[in-house]
Amino acid sequence: MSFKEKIAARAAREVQAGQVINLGIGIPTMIPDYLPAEADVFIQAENGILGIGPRCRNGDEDRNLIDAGANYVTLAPGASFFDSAVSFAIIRGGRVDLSFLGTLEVAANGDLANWIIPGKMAPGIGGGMELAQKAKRVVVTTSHTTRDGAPKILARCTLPLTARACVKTIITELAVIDITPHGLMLREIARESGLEEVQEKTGAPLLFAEGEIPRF
Amino acid sequence: MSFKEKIAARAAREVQAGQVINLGIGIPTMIPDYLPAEADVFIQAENGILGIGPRCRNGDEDRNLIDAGANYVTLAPGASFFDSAVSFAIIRGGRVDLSFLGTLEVAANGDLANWIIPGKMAPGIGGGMELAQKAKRVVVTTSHTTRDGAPKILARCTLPLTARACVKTIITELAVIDITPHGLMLREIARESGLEEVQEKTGAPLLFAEGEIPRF
Amino acid sequence: MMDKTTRIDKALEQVLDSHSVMVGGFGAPGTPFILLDHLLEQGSSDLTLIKNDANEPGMGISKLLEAGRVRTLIASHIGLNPIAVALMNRREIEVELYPQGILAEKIRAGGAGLLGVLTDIGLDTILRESRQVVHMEGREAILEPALRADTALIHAAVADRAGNLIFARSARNFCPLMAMAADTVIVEVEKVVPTGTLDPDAVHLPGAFVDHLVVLDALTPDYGVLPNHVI
Amino acid sequence: MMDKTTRIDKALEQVLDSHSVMVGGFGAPGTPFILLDHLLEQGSSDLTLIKNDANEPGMGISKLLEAGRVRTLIASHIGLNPIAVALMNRREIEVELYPQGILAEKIRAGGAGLLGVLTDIGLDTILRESRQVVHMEGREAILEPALRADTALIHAAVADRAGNLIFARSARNFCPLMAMAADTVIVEVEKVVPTGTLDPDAVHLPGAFVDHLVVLDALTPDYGVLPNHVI
Repeated sequence: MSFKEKIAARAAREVQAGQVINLGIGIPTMIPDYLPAEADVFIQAENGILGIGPRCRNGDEDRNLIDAGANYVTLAPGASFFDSAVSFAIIRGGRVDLSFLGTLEVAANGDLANWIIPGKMAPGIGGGMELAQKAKRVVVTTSHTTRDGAPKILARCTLPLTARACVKTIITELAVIDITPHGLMLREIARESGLEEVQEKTGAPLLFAEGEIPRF
Repeated sequence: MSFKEKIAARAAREVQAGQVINLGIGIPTMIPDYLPAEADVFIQAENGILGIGPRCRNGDEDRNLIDAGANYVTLAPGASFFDSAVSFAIIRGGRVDLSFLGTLEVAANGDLANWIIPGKMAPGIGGGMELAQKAKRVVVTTSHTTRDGAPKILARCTLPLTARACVKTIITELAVIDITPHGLMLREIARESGLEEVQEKTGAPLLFAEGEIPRF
Repeated sequence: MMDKTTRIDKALEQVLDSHSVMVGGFGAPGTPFILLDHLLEQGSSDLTLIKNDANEPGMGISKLLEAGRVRTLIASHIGLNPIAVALMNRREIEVELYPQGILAEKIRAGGAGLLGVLTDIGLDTILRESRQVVHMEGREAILEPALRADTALIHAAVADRAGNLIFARSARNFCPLMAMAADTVIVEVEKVVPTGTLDPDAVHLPGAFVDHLVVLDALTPDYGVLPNHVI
Repeated sequence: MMDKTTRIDKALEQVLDSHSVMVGGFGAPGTPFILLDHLLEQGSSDLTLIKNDANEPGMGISKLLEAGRVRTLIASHIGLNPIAVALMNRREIEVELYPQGILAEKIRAGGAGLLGVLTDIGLDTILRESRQVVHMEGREAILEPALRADTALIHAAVADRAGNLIFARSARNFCPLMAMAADTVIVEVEKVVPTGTLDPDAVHLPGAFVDHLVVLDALTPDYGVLPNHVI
C-alpha cells in the first residue's frame, strides 16, 4: 500500500452512510475504492454529477462522463446530472456533508491554503474555495510534509488562504488530527510511526488525550 | 365583436413570425384566437411554459397545465417547461420579443401604471413589472377610457409606475397609437370612430401624419 | 439503500410554531395541498409563509390564513384570493410583495448559498423607497437579499427513494427553487419508483436537496381540474 | 415551422474581431470543438473568451490561444493547459480567474437579466482586494457583477428545429447558463429531431435562448474518449 493508498483508506472511514461527499483531485479520488458497499453515499462532482459509481474500468469510458478532475467515471443508482450553477448550489447551499481536499498548507486553526503560490503557481481557483468554505465538514488528505520534508501543518499558513478556519480533520500517512478550539488534537497515529516523529514533522504543537493513542 | 375582441384582433396583427410573446391577463389572453396559423410564434407564460397552444376546449383541461392567469391551456409543438427562475430569465434576459399588457394608466412618454391604486388595490406586482421593463417591445391593450369615461392615456401617470417609458404602442377599441419621441402618434383609427372623438377621450395631444389615417 | 420516504406526521412535526415555510406552487399546480391540510390539523401557528400566491379561498395556504395561523406572507400576487387581500388590508397579516421573478431569484439565491442579487427591476418605481440601493460600475442597483426558510413543502409527480424529483408540466414553477432554499425539505409525491430507474438526464431536482418524501395514496379534489377555472 | 438550423459559416460570421465569446464545456464534454475549429479558420482575433477552463493543448480554445487570437480569458481553472498557463505568465494574454461556482453565477446572472450577485465566497481571502465589498443587513458581501457576452458557442446532444436542447450527462455543465447570457447563441448539435417530438418536461434549455443550430455531420476525435485521461 502506497502512502497515498494508506491515506485514502483511512479517509474512507470518515464517511457516514447517507452522506453527500465531494472528492478533490489527487488522493481524495482514491477514497471510493475503500468505501464499504453499505456506505450508501452520493458522490458529487462540481461539473454537474450527483452519484458517481465505482472506478471506471479501461474500455468502459463514456466520452460525456467525467468528474471535475477530468477522469472518466461511472454512475451509481440514483445518479443525476445538472448544470454548473445547480452543482454549486448544492455546495454553497450546504448540501455537501463532507468534502475531502488536498492542500499545500493547513494551519492549527483550520485555515486552508491550497490554490496559489504567488509568482509561481496560480492556475486558478476551481471549486475548492467554495467547497472549503461551505461544505458541512472539510477533511484534508495530504502527505504529512512537502517533498523537501518541510511540515505542511503549520501554526499559521504562509500562503494566501483558500478559506479561513474551515478544516475539521487532517489525515496524513502518519496521523489523523482534528482541529479543535484548543489546537491540533492527535486522534490516531499510523502503526509504523511514533509520537515524536509526528510532532517533529508537524509545524504546530499537538495535543492528545491521556492513554494509548489509537493506531491505524 | 365585443370591444375586447376588437382590440385583441387588432393586437394580433402586431405579432411577427418567429417571435416569443407574452400575454398579460384579460384582453391579451384573447389574442391567440386571432393569430393566423402561419404566425409560428412561441407564447410564453410566467409560470414556466414556452409554447402555449390553441385555446383549451371544455373537457380537455389538464390539472397541471395552466397559464399565469390560472386558465387551463394547451401546448403547441416544440413546447417546454421550466422553473420560475428560468421563466423570468427569459423575460429579464431580453428573450421576450413582444409583451401585451393591460393597464390602468399609460402616459404620452410610455410610462405604464397598472399594478397599484394606493389605499384601494394592491394585490401584488406579479410578473408585470419585469415584462414592462424588459420585454423588447411592450404593447398595451386597453379600453380607451375608464368605466367612468375618463381617459386612461394621459400626459403623465397619476398612479405609481410599473415601469418608466416602456410602452411602444397602445391599442384600444378606438385607436392604435405609437409612443414616439415627439409624443403620441395616432397610427390607426377604428372604423366606427372619428379623430375628434379619439382626441377628446385621450388625455394628451395626438400627433398624426398628413393624409388619410388608416382604419381598422 | 437510501430511503427518504417518511410518514406525513413524522415529516411535518419538524415544522414548529413561528417557523418560516416555503410552499411550492403557482396557483394550484405544484401546491402540496395534502401537506398543507395536515399542517393545519397539526395546529402550527405564527407561521411565515412564502408562496408565489395565496391560493384561492378554501384551498391550500388559504386554509392556514383563514385559521389565523399566519403572521407573515411573502408573495408576488394574491389577487385571486379576496380573503388574503382582506386580511392584508385589515392588517391581520403582514404581507411582503415582490415582483414575481425577483421573488424567484431571492429564493434561488438563498438556495444557491448567495447573499443576494442585484437588479434594476423597480429602480424607477416606488419599490426603491423600501430597498437598499447600491452603486456598481457607475450605475444604481437594487439589492435584494436572499431568502431562506426553515422548511419547504413542495409537490412532485415522481420521485425515487433517494429523493430525485420530476415535476409535471406547469407544476414545476417555484418547487425546485424552494427545495434548494430550505433547511428541511418535505416533498409530497404522487409516485415513487425504485432508485436507479429514473434517467439521470431527466431528473429535475437532484436528491441532495430533499430530506423527506411523503408518498400520497390518493389526491384530494383540490388537485383536480378546478371547475371555477374552466371557461 | 420555425427552423433555426444554420450553416456553420453563416452562423459564425456573427463573431467579429474583439467580440466576447462564451464557450461551453467543462474539459472536453460540452466543448463545441467544431465551432471552435471553424472560428480559428475564420480568423477572428482579439477575442475575449469565457470558459470554465482552457481545454488542453491542441484542443478547443487552446487552438485559439496558441494562434494568438485571444486577448482576454475569463475562467476558473486552467491548470490542465500548460500552454495557457505559460501565456498568462508571460502576460501574452490577460486572464481573470474566479471561483468556479461564482463564475457560473456571474454568467447565470447575466442570463437572468440581473446586474450581479452578492456572495461571501472569498471574503476572507485575497480575492476581496480586487472586489467591490458592500454592506448589507449588518454584514459584508462581495459584489460580483453579471457577465454577458456577444456570442455563446455551445454543444448539445439533441435539439428540435425550434432550438429546444437536451445535453448528455456531464456535458451539460456551463452550456445552458452561457446560452442564457449571450446576445447571439450558436449551438452545435449531434442530432436534430422534428419540432414536437421532444418531451416538454425533458427539455434542458428552452428554444427561446437559441439563435442558430449547426447540425454536425460527424464528430472529430476531440469528442471521443481522450487516451491521455484513460487510467
